[in-house]
Amino acid sequence: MNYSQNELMIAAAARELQGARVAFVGVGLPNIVCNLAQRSHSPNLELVYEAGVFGARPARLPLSIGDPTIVTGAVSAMGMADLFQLYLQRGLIDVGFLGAAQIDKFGNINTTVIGDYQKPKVRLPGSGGAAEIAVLCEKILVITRLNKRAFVPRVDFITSPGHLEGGGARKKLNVRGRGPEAVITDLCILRFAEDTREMIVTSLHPNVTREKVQENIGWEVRFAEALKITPEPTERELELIRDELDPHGLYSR
Amino acid sequence: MNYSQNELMIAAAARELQGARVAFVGVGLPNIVCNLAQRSHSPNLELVYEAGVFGARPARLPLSIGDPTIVTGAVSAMGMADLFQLYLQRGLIDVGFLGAAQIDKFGNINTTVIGDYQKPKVRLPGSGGAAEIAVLCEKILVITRLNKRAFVPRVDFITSPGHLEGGGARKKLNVRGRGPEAVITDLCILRFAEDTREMIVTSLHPNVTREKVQENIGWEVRFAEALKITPEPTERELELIRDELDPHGLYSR
Amino acid sequence: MNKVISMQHAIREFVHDGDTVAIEGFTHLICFAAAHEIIRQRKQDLTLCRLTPDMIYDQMIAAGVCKKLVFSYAGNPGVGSLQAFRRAVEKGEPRSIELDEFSHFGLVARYLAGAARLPFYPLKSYSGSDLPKVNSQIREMQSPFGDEKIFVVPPLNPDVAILHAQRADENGNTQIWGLTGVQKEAAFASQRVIVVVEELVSESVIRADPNRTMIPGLIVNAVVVEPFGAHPSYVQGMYDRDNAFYVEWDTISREAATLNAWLDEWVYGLNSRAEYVEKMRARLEKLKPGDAYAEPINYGAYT
Amino acid sequence: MNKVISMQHAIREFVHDGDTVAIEGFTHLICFAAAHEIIRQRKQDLTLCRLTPDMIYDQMIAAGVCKKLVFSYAGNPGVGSLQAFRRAVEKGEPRSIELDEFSHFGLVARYLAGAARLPFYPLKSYSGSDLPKVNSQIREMQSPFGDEKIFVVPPLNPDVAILHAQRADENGNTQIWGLTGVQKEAAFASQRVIVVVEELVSESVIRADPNRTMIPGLIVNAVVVEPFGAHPSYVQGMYDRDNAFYVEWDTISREAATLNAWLDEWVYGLNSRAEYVEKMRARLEKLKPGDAYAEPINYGAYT
Repeated sequence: MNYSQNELMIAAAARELQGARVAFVGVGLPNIVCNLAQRSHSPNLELVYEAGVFGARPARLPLSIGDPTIVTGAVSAMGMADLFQLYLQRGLIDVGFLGAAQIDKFGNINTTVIGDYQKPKVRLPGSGGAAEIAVLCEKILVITRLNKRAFVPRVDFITSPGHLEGGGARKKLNVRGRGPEAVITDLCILRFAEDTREMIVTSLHPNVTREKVQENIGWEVRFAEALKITPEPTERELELIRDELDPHGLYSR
Repeated sequence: MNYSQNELMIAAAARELQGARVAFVGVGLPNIVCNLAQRSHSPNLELVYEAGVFGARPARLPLSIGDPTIVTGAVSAMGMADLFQLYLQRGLIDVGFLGAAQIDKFGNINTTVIGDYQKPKVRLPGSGGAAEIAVLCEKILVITRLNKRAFVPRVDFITSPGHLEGGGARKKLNVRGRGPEAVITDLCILRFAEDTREMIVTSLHPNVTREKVQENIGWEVRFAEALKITPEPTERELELIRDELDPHGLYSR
Repeated sequence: MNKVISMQHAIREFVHDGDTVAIEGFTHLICFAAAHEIIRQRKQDLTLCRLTPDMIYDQMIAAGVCKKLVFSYAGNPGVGSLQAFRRAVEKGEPRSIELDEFSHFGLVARYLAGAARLPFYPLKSYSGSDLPKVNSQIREMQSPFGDEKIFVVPPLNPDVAILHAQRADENGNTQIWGLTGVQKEAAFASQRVIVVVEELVSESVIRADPNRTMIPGLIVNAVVVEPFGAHPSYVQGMYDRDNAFYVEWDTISREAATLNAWLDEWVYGLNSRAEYVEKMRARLEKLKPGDAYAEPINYGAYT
Repeated sequence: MNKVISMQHAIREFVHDGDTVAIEGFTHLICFAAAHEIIRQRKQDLTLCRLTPDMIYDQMIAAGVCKKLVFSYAGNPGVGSLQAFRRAVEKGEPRSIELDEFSHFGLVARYLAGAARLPFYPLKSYSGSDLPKVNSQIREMQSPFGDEKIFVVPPLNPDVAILHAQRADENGNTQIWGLTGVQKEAAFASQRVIVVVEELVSESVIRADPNRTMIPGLIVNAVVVEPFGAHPSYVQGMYDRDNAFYVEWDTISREAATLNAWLDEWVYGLNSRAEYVEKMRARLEKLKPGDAYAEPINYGAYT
């Protein structure tokens, strides 16, 4: 079956949610990923939206993270003070799913500025809930397309901390969250080395070479010894993406 | 018309609420007083109950401060966190109406213990919301029967601060509330001297002598120069007390 | 996941000797059914938390299950004193109990901190009061912004909260209306949660009104269905407060002997809440209110 | 007290040049009707507060009414960047604006402190983030209990909050369902409150469901009735988000010239929201959702 690199990325990212109980759903790609997981292998996955919803069962792909379809039929709709304090800070969220404008080799994420904060070259949207999601969810998954502008040796601004300078740096923060566990891109999947906490490529998507991956990363990246090939999306996953979740192909073409 | 001393006390206390916009209603006598005010001269008086109600319109005299009749037909029912933070601490309450087991010459109130805190002679119920009502309502009214056990030179324990040691002592607390303004009893009404903040008798109930008042107060009390006679309860007030608010005479006989 | 079990089972499994237990509900939704089962199972050395110990903890103190009380108002609301509480504090009968005393706002703030996993919570109370002098957990601090001083209290995180409500689904998604007190905060603050409901409903009833959900099944360990489980307190829209009983309690509890006789008849002498309801039937029937329905609202179908 | 007045009147009387203004609503209930009237009245030097400046503040920034922005996420949700915001920050066009930047939780906490009149609010965020380095209002402090460190933010107390809702009575008692965002906190935090509703209802509708009331008339200065006043955002149960418009905005706002032309046609060129609704009629009709009613609940009559 034919599929796009984006469709593969989305399906691979959704599979990372297997076994998770409660996911904090970010804007954009994470939104389609979490909804795909709930509609395929993880029907009991509870979706939390920072807009103030727990246990959403969206009847359509939510057009934004505050779409009315996430409210109708949800278990609970509440103010944002309760969502952030009683769910996120209380420690009820297993997985936070984030996007990234810039990410560095230790998984630190920048969604604030390119260039200097006071005189930015590009002003990005900012944190939203990402700064707190990054430290309060038990683990973090990141989904973003692989390219040299995004994958930089060091981010211009740490909006959401990953493993900071690597090694034991994050442990010293003394926060609940263990930080980023995987980065799912359109070319490969990267995870973090146990000791250095540096990103390493652990799985190449079908027909993607090491060279192609290296070309799109801003530092000399390491590859896992047991490098895998990412499984292709199933027919069911593609059907769900194409027929239900993204019929106009906004995210997946 | 005949009336009891308690009926007079209740009617006199209710009149103190004229002009008030929002009253915080305490348990017991304050409850009947505030409901009488709303049903007679102050139909727009908004009643706040610490149980979590704003704008109550009780269909019967609430049997407790958490009676279901204060919820049905109210403007807003909420959790106690909102009540204490967004209404009381926010500074929306004009008048707090408190009872007292012990009260001293500066209006400090004790509802905690008679005797030593660690080895009390009598263990009283404690603060409830009184400690915060005492500092967060713009002013405080107190209703309690006059007797020597209650009106003591110095309370055994300050649950709810009045004017502390008198003079400018309370100002130093730097709180919103100006403290007790009047104490309505079954024999007289007492207010606080501008300078010393000591309680003085400003109004005697009909047929009550100065001697009778002094007999029931535990210190040598002062009487205002322009000592008044408390107006009698009106027929309408007595009807409301007897027919609607306290048909069994629990509070008013 | 179906979490519906009997009260006997829920108390046996989730309430242990020495636990810190919060049976909350401010006047409204006080779960006497759970208290009676705890007494029947003769639990030991419990630290009991409630804003208002009320008649429910008076009974538990009299039965000797309480070691320590965390509270803010220990009266019989609208009636007078709690006699068993006073005997325990003034005379150490049937055993002495420790007191951990706050004001309502202070204890609400402790639950807020506990629920949000904050190390403290700030509030404007206690100025000029003697309470901070007798409780070192009420502290004053300076604001990190400006020179304002403010009081703070530490979090309260019970081992188990037992919360009564109008309705829940079998997963424990729970809806409450009327006075919601600190039900939500106590639930989120606690390690384990038992929800006791008047009515078990299907998940679709809950999902039809998500703004009404106060406790998600996510944090609930057990759901117990116990109609009239809050008597003699009340459940908004379902039954009234049995005020006469609160008045009678003043007489029953004046002496340890009459109180114990009452416990023998109404707690130890029965096996379950169902038996209590059966025995109390005629009285309970009289507590049903008239109807006062909320206007239905539309969430809209977005497909 | 009848507080119902026109939007023109409300903005003239309660929004002043130099004010700190919060038009809140998270995705849901964003009051474009008020923003357009503020633009039409050419208010000056406003400090605008919102978690998500969204298209509404993008329009106000383009119109030059904004001096400073207090915010936490300045994107076009689900679409991309806010172009007018970027031009102001990157190039100072049409004027430079100051930024006061937080995360969502941080700004929610500021509203919480503001609403409760607390001098600060503690939260567990910002560890490892660079945000505290560029904003001195995000501070770290030590807990007065134990050695835990925690971040704190100061209160936010706007001069005026403008909050959209499904319904209110003429006194301003306001009910909201669906995403309630920070509507309640922003209202209580502010000195003045304008409530804008889809529907004016009688007081008895409000009193029939007191748990649904989020903003009491007690703190409301004006009630404005403005159906479709939140378009192109949405109102739960009443109309859907006009997502196509959010996508179109990306094109409209790419250049100052096209954006200004849009403002000329849809804001300056109209006298009121009613004219906007009339002009947009065909498009608005398509946004009506299907029905999904909540189950009615009984509060009980206690007489």
